[in-house]
Amino acid sequence: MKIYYFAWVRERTGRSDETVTLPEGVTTVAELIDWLKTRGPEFEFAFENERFVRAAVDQQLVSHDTSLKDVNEVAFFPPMTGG
Amino acid sequence: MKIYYFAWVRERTGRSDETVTLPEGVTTVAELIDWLKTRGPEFEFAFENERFVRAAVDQQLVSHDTSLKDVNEVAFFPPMTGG
Amino acid sequence: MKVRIQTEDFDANEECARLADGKNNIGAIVTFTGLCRDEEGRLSALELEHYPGMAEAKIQEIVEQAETRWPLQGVTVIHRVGRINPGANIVLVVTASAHRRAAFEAAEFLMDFLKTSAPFWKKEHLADTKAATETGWVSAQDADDEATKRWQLKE
Amino acid sequence: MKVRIQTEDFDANEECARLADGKNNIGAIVTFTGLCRDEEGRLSALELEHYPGMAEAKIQEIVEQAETRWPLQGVTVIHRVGRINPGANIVLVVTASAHRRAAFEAAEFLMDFLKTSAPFWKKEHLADTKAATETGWVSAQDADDEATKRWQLKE
Repeated sequence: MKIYYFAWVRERTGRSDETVTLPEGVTTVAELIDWLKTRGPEFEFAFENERFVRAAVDQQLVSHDTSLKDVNEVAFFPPMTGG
Repeated sequence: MKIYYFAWVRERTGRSDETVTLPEGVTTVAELIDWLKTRGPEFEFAFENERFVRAAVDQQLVSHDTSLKDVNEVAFFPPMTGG
Repeated sequence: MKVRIQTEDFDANEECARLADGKNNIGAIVTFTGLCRDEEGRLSALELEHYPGMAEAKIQEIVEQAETRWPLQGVTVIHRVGRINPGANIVLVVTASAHRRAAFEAAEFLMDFLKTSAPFWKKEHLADTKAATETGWVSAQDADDEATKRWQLKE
Repeated sequence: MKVRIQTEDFDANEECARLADGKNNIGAIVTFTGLCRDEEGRLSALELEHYPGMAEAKIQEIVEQAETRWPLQGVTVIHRVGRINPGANIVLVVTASAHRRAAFEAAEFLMDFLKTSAPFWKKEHLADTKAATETGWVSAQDADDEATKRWQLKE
């Protein structure tokens, strides 16, 4: 599965994208975040206030309890500030 | 006193402006309209539905009961349709 | 000159550039351009008449009201008069502010009041001259009066 | 192309002309231009980041909502990305309709939703680099969320 990071989430994790294989038991966005946080302090830092991190699943904004079944692409980013 | 006519009021009266000397007893816009209507069928036609004719006194939109005291300029026209 | 009445066409970009010139704190510019519709080919041209003197003063007064009500960094109003062909420009309003809401609201306010309070009149010249039995003067719209009322300040 | 994301600047007049081309029943064109404010010299530049793919799709979706809601004859949305200097353009929305109210409302609706629903992020680069201890990412504004809510359709 492809993961994208934008804005300060990208800066904190130190990467703009990566391809991961989900470990057994990771079936929702929230579980993905929990697992990512075990991968190092940069991920703990990026997700320290999870409620400030928005998630998109296959380019649709979703809540953190959304399932990752058949998902190709997940993205994490702060609230949007365009326009 | 100067009188201006615009849009269909101008077309009906057949003139865009004129200078008149107010006769004794003509002290308000309504009285001016009554007097103008005695001047010929073109004026009767222009003012046949007085409530559709707006009046401005010295370039301020006013009601027909407004006094003509010390007034230099009166204008008659239909409701505005600019913009 | 914030307010202009002219027979010539205008250039919205030029007016925006002029208005923004030397100001770096503008965050939002709204332009409104009113055009002559051809009404599916029914219309041959519009003729715009105005009351010289009063028209300029009245628009100036509306602009000052908008400037009192919203924190604007610039306002331009241009109203054309004379013969205007279908598809051509009639009126331009430009508003600039630090924030978008003020720019949007001020532009709408200006247009609503221009429609109902500034001494301009539109006459239609029809393409089919045989159909032109009416005098051709455009009637004032109740919808425009309603639009104006919504800006009344609450006590 | 109604929706574009690009690093280059845009020309509002050109976009209006393109949108109006061949249509003679447009009575009102509203443009909104969002610019980079210099915040009294505090800002050296803005950097605009976006989520390629999702950004285009999301704007397209907002445009389709506007077209469903108002009788529009044309819509254009251009959002710039990359480094943007104070005074420079960030975003352009153009709406065209037979009547002014639809053009105004649709433009405001598009801007409100662009601000809160399209995946773009702004980072500030400060003129005084010593003051730049903050990360520089612009925070989302509650006022923008409020602005978005007013478009909710009543049941």
